[in-house]
Amino acid sequence: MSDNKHHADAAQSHEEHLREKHLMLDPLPRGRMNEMVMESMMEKPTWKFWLVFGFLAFVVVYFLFYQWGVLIVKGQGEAGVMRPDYWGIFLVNTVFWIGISHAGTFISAILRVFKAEFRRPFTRAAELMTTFGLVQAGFSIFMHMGRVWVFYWLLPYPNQRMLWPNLHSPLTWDLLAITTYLLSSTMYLFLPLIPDVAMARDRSTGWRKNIYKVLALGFRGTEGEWTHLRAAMNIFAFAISPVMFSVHTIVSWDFAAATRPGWSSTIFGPYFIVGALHSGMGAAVVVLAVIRGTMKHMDYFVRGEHFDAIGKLMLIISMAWAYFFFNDYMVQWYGGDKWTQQLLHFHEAGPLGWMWFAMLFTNIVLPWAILWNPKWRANPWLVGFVGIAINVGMWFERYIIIPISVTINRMPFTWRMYTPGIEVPMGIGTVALFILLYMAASKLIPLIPVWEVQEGQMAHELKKFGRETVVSVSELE
Amino acid sequence: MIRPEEIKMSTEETGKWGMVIDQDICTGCQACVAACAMENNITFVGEEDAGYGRSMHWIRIERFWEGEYPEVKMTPQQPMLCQQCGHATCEPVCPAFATVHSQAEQLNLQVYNRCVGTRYCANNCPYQVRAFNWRDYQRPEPLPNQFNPDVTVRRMGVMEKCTFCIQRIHKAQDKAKSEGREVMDGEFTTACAQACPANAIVFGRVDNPESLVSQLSHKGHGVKHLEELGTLPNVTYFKGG
Amino acid sequence: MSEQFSRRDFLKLAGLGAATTAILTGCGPASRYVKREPYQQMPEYNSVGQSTYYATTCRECAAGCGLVVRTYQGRAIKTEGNASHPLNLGKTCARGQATLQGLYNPDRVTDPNKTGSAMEWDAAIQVVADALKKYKPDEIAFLMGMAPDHLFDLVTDMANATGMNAPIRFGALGMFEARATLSKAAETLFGQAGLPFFDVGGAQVVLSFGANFLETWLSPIPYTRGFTGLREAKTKLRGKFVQFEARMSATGGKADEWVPLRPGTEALVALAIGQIAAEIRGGAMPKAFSSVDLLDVASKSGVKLEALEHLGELVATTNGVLAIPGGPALGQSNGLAVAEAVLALNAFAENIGKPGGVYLSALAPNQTEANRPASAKEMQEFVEKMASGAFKVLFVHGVNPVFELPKSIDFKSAMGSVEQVISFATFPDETSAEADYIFPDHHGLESWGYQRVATGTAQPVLSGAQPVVSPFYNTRATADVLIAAAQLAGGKFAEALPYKDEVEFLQTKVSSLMSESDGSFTAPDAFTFMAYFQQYGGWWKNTDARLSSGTSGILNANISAEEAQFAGEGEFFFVPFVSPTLAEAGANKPWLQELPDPTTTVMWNTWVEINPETAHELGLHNDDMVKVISEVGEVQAYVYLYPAIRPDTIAMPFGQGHTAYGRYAENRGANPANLLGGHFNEAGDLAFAGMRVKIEKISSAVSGVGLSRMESRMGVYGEALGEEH
Amino acid sequence: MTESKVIDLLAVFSDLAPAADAIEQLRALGVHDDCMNVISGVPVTEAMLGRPRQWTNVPRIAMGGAILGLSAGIFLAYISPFLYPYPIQVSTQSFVPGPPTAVVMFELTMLGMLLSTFLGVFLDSFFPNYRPMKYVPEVSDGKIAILIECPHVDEKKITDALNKMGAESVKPAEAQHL
Amino acid sequence: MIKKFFDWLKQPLGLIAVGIVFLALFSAATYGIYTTQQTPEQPIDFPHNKHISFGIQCLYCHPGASKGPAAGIPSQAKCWACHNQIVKTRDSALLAPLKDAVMSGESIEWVPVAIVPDFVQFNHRAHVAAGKNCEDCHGDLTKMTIYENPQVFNMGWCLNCHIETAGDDQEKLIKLSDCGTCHY
Repeated sequence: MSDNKHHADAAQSHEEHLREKHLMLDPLPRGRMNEMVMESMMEKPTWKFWLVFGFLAFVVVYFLFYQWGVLIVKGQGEAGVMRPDYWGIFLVNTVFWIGISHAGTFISAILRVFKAEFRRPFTRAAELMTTFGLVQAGFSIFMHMGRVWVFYWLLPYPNQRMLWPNLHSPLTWDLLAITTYLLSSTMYLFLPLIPDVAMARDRSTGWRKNIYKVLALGFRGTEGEWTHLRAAMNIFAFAISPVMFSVHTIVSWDFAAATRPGWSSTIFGPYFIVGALHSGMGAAVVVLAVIRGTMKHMDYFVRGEHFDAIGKLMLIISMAWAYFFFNDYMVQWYGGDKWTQQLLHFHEAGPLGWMWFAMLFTNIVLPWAILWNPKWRANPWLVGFVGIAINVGMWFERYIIIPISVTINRMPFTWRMYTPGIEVPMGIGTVALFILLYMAASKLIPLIPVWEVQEGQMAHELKKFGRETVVSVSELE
Repeated sequence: MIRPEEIKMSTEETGKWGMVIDQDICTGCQACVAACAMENNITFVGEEDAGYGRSMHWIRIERFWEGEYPEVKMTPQQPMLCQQCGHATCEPVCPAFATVHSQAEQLNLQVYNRCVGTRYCANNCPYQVRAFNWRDYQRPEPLPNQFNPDVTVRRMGVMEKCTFCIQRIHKAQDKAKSEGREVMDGEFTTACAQACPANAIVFGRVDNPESLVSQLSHKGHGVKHLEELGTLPNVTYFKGG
Repeated sequence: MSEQFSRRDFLKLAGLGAATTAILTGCGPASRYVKREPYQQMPEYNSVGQSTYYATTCRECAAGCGLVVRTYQGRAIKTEGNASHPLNLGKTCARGQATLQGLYNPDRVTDPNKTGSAMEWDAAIQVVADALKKYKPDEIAFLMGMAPDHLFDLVTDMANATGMNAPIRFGALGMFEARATLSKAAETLFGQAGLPFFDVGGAQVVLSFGANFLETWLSPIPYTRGFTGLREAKTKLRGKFVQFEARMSATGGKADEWVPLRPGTEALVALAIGQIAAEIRGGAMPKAFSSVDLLDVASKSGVKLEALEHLGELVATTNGVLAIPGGPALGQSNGLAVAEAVLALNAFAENIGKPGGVYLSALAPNQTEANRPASAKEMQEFVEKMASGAFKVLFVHGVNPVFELPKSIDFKSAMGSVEQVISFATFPDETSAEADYIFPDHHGLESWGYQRVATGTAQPVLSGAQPVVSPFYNTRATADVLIAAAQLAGGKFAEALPYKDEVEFLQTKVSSLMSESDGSFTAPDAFTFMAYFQQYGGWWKNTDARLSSGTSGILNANISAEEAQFAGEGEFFFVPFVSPTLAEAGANKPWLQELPDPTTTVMWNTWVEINPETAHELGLHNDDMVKVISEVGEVQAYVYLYPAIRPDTIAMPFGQGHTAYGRYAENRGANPANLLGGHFNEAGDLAFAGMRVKIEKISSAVSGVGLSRMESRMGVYGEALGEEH
Repeated sequence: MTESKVIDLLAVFSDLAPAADAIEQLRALGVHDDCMNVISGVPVTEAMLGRPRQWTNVPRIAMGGAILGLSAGIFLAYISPFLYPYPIQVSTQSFVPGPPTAVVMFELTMLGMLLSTFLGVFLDSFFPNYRPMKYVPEVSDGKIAILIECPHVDEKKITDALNKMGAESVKPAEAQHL
Repeated sequence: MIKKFFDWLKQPLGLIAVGIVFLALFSAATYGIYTTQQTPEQPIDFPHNKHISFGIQCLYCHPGASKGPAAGIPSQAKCWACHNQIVKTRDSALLAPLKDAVMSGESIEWVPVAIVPDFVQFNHRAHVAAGKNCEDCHGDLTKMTIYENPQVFNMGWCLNCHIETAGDDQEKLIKLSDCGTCHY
């Protein structure tokens, strides 16, 4: 009997443990969850929030917009670009931000397609990263243009000059792909937001109500509305994934299509995609850790299990990245081309060789060393730290691929080291704008898709198989 | 309106205008560089920018060293300018069609007013001969008086490069046409070739087997730089020695 | 074009300039706000939209190349070589190309002025006339540029008629070329002073002892053409070129063999090669070669005996050997001996007056004897006279002695002892800054004139100059000023210059050539002759007038086989050389500043060349700031680790280090003339390469500060690329 | 006049099961499926409530958009190079570059499809719609509301039935500003 | 405060104010564009039509058109040579600026109207040689006083004519439509 009781107690505590650990097994009434999300959003910002917000606003205004004005008036000479480094940090940042933006789509589209349930509470947070990251990428690419005021020449529109954009140019493909991606990821952010905004509409007053009213578009939650929404989200989840892959592949073609040592590599497409996911997942955990640490009630929605799950993904992606990196390196090295040899040697032993090694450390060694352990993996701050390290490493990777690699070309008479100028404050400005947008968003829209969480909680239950209690998920759709 | 099948691709022929540069007699005196700058309204950029790789030279003279003192030697000077490739890597990558292949003259054109400044072309040029207007370099009055009215003065944010003195080509063609004849070999030449005290640069029609430049370029030991990339350059170098 | 047309007749250029610079693309026609002004009266030479071409003479150095300047609506657009001019045959050097940047330079002297305050030309002429009247003729001195031009003739006429001091011509280029030494050595060879002419193009083997003939030596374009002939002539094999010098010059860079001998041993090496060659060829050993001991030469010069033997064999067994002395080899205490020893090699090779050999340059058409510019020693005497107060008034034209003379010859303080210094500078240089008055002459492209071609071509050439544009500023031709002042001063002065203006003077001088035979053109009357003279860019004879009969006595002369003496203390021999792109007067032209130096590719600055091994021992790196200290002074410059210089030698270019001379030149780089002491060779030339110096490190290289180079230090020297695999 | 004959009732249930039962009951009471509408805070499938399948045009609109996008891509890739009055040649590549056309067509197809999917939601759901609508805010707190359109005469009958089925409240729905 | 302002804006007077501000901005922008397309004011109201009616050929005053890139403006001496002999124009107030300019040696500042941007290399000679008449581009000057452009000189307009001229001749089309024909 006592044995039985003991078993029962054990089963009881195991169940409790599971419930504690898994958000999906720890349901709260929908109204309570709504309340929590609304509170976290409408909580009166502390002076610390305003301090950070004000500081970032200043950084954005001064470092990003004012300096951009300076750049436009005084020319690209304000930046560190020159012969042969015609491309500098602006494009590093472009690739970096596009990379960051990949995480959102990956989490909310691919994980949705594969019904990975742990995605539910943070699809919104990840999607926001996509959109805000793409804004920074767009800014960075326009900063790079010598005559940004004629950017519209790149768009296909009938004109008296009878000129159309050059479809031979990878940059034109890039423009098409990034536009497609920015538009579709913004739409994909907005669609699942509608029910949550409707919820916020129902629970708010004053100016907020007006905003949410407009944003909710009159959504009530009728069967028809849900059906259309679900159908659309299904289409998006399947269709936006290839768009995401195409974007970074095309970005990689900007480099791979060029006649340059170190760049003409057929593996750049997948290599860039994996790199993008690497930095994107890294950024996602940082964002989650910060949200969990700073916002009210978020420890309910974002839990160790989520860090554990993303941690596993990060580990796998890190391995994939290592594989692609080595693959690229191996073939470049084996090719034995004089200039490629010089370039590889320059990467490792040149003045910025430390960056090459730091990249390998933060992108491979550190994730592997930390993320293998489930306990460590569940620690938000530790995983967040790895995320930051990976992002630094991935920024280094792009820095190595762009300004460091273009230093070495087939005309040794022109080789020259790149020293960044105005790019640095402007790059910091994009980071600040990203955080600023995120901070504003966290106060304006529900960061947790409550209806998705509730849907998940409805689907999850504990089921007994003999003496074992396991988690079981029903397919509601 | 266009019938692509009737348009000859430049791979099908040798190109039209070409240059032969004899490195054995090039003394590196920089006369060509100065002549080019004066003819083409090229701006000077000042010490700091010039030292940082932002000089606007359309032609530069490269020299390397061989051996260690006392057996040290300067390698033959190598004037490097736009090779006017038949299969140019700079052209397809411009998103705005600012650098296109001239069907009429078989040159790589740079249309300054169309340039938006992505600098992809320069990045993709294996010869690194494109110059970008990094700033609005001002030439104080009255220096602008010497501007050549036949050449656009470029401003900030556009790419530029050697044009094989296309303004001279057009002028010679215009003159020949007004006189009802063809342009003769040696009737005109580029600014660099005209100035070169050593006569190391010869310019002319490579598709005319009678011209001096094609006779020289077929002399046998001429090389085309980075020919292995398949860029079909139109400048032939003689290393000599 | 005559000067009666005022500036108003030409298009106002400001508007056009704005039109050309204002390019707002994609916003419709940008030049909407432009104004255009018609000619008051269309000049006959002008046709709308058409360029007009004028033949004139380049004034950037004293060589006298013919130019054809393209002008468009009153603006000079481009200079090209005059294809029919026998000296340069249509070619130009970089300085000739950049001459327009002098013409349209933003820092020119715009008005006559007295220490900065503008004055009227009438008053200015009165000042000159007063000076001529007030002082005794022998208290009046003229210092002029190196070019033997019409102004020199005019002042010489004036001096001859009035007893005024004969004008002195000087230029730093002449100093660094050691023209006096060459002239003296030529006298030994040909029995007649003058500049030797080396037919590089016709030779098969060229041995150059320090001569930087591919840079800016005597007449750069003909020598470069000669080099092309040496390498490319269809009738012979590719010629061989050996250069002997301690620091590889741009010329040495083209050599097939570069022999880095110890400075001061050029004469020994030349004689040793002669001795070996004579031995191989057999027969009597010429006296000139007999005095050297080969082993001794090898040890002193640092050239291995085998190398000497190989060179001697080359000289003995090849037809068409040509030996050229020049550059730093002559600027040493034994410079004359070097010149004689090298010329003796030519005598041994029996090439005197033969194709591929040595000639004496032809005299210019209206010249009776070679008239070389003053040597440094003569300048020293001149400055001493200035300092002693012997001159009360000094006219300076076309030269910048404060900048160009070595520090030991203190022109600046000597100017203080002259009551009145009147400068005719077109550009505010160091000398005119110290002058009492500046009465600016036109720029070379705005002025009339002619210039004798001293060397470089077989034919006697009088190169013609004419204004290609009307004067841009309120300047006046110095000849006109002098003529007007002489009329005003009256007396002998008025009699000496009985001309209405400069053009009449030129006509008088030039039309005297009408009677000469074999001219490039003939004309029925003086006016037509003058017109042709302008049109063709000069007058020249169609015959080879080089002196080709040498006395072979030089082989039996006693040539001193001593090493050169070096002044001062220090571990380094010091080789100053003239920057090939800037020369002495190019620093004010921004595009010349931006031309990379042919050897180091440095732009806009001065550097000190040090052998990398030596630098390593001294702990010096590229772009370290060092102080170079000689017995008379010190200068600071950045270090350039130059792989082709002897470990015991350092070198510096001359051309920068201006304290005045416009925004592009001022306070830029260093002037090695500030290191040069007053030591001369037997011919009176400055022993500029005969000094020893010390160097001291001032500061280490800072990232981002240092020499602007065209070359990549990574790509060319492998710097910062890490260790090799 | 006819309006007065028809009344909208709004019944709020706290859970799925009673709501499903209520729907069945309503059907039994003669309320046609078309006269019912369920409002929920989470997507509830039709099967759960035993409701007929909802028709959605979104996939069709998406397909249409994809075709439009593809046409735009084909236009850009294959037609625009011939709209130049003059041959613009870059390098030796043909006027219509081969592989890049795939890129252009792919991107524009996707753009067209996704844009029209998004637009499809708007069209199908009549978004945006800011007119007064029949609604209870409790729905977003997880309640299930059933909107019933019934003849005035049946109001009492249906209300009673729904109350019996466990409805938290049944009252005539009034359109209100959301 | 802000709310009050917005409330005020919502009432009719506020809407009118918004409308006025919008109209003002719009018309300012329109005017700005309009001015760039207007015939500028010239120092002398030069009547092209009168000169033509006297039978003066275009090339008499603008001879450069048949020889080279620029048509040119006649020199003041050329103007005055005729006008000086005609009593009516010698002392005409309209021509006072010309007389002043000739007497003082100052230049009249004309404002060029038929201009192309600086990055377009235009050559009159080639166009005249190809059989183009002045009026084909410059319009019917018998009906103009001060010259005004009959159309906007933009690239599309140039190209249209080039293509028409080339017709079916592919070689000519290539030459006439090459970017490098006008832009370098």
